[in-house]
Amino acid sequence: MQGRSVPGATIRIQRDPFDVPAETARVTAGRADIGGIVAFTGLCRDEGGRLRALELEHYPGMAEDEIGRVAQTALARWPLLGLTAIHRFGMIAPGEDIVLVIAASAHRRAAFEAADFMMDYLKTRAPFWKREHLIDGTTGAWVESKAEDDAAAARW
Amino acid sequence: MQGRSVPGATIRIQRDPFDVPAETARVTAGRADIGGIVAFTGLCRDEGGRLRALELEHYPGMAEDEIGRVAQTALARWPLLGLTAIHRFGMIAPGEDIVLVIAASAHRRAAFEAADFMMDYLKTRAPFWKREHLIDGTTGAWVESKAEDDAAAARW
Amino acid sequence: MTKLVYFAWVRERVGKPDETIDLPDSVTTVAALLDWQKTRGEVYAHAFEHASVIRVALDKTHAGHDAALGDAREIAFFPPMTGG
Amino acid sequence: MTKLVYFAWVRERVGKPDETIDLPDSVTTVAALLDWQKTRGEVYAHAFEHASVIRVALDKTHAGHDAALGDAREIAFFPPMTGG
Repeated sequence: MQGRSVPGATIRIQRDPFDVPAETARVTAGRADIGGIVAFTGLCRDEGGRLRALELEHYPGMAEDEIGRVAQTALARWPLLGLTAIHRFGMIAPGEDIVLVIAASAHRRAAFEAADFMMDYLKTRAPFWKREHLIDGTTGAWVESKAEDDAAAARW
Repeated sequence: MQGRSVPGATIRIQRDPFDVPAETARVTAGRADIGGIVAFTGLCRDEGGRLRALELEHYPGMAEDEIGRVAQTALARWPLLGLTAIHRFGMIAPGEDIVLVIAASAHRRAAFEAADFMMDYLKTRAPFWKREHLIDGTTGAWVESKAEDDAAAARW
Repeated sequence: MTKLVYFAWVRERVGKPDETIDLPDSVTTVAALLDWQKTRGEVYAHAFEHASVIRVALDKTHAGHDAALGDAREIAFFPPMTGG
Repeated sequence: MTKLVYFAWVRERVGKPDETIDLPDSVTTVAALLDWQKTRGEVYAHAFEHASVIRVALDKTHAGHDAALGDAREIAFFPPMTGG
């Protein structure tokens, strides 16, 4: 597990699964000024039963730095009371979690927008690459980036 | 605890706290076609230490019906693989949860939009009314509805 | 007989959560019902003073002030909602 | 000496995760570096064939193809990201 220090945010890149309730509790612990929390969890789909696992390659160091930069942008843009981004790497089985973003604020709008923004920017800027490993034993191609992800990030 | 039957959704109005991890697990159990889950939790703020509790009055029967109607609209509009809305009533202390919306889909955009939509519509259409009970022992006025909530709902 | 139910400050001003009454035949719309409530004495005149902000539900379904009452058996009166 | 690092299909085509080399003095921009990589033999010619889609990071920060290399010590080459 590697960490990066961004004041007001928790950023981690890790091989192991994460614990959503524990991460949520870390955001809310000891405070009563939060009015809304949005937690986004991205999961590995089985692609209609074709997929055995997703392999997630990442660029150590830059992954933390880049997610930290995105988090700093979110913290500057919305009045957040908590922000967490955790991204896994390695082999991930269908049904398992891949990525977690938690955003907390006094009001729901900021929490929704910040979590949505974080995911759009994670998708297009964090140095992670996915490859499919199939049930039939073959290794699929690297997943291609989607124009819709670029379009989503361009909304902000 | 009261329930309402909307196929594809879990709707509950209850006095007791809810269990976010258990509700999330109920959505994901036994399936591997979900790519993204958005969980929104609305909490009771202490309003800078002024607040002892929020009192939430509701219209039994209509609350379930109205949230069910909003859920049916969301299910028709986005390709959801899971949708949960739980709203508490009664006396709620600062830091406690008030409302939970979970939306799951193959892709994150539908999950974000459906959860955001559900909250905007819950706020403006579900028959709940809040009153503040203050630390100094007085009962505050009924909370007034906000124009920004109507504006948020009008986005959809 | 029609059941009228009240919530939040409407309930507090009326002084009871519900009542069952016969509506006059002339009261056939939500707007007419709100006007009629004002005529039922001081308490009701006060409760329904700002009728334009009061929301109404017919048999647990939101209804505009221009809606016909139809054969609604339960009519609810309440302020704009503040849940969530 | 500059460390070049490769990820995903760029890494697979180049055949190694990284290498440390001396860049020619004439290579001062990302675009020039991508062009130069193509001249380093068949393997590199294939890996950098579609250079326009390859993303570059200078010392772990995204850089456009028009960026100057400056005194970057680690230069990374990779396809568009597909995390999240």
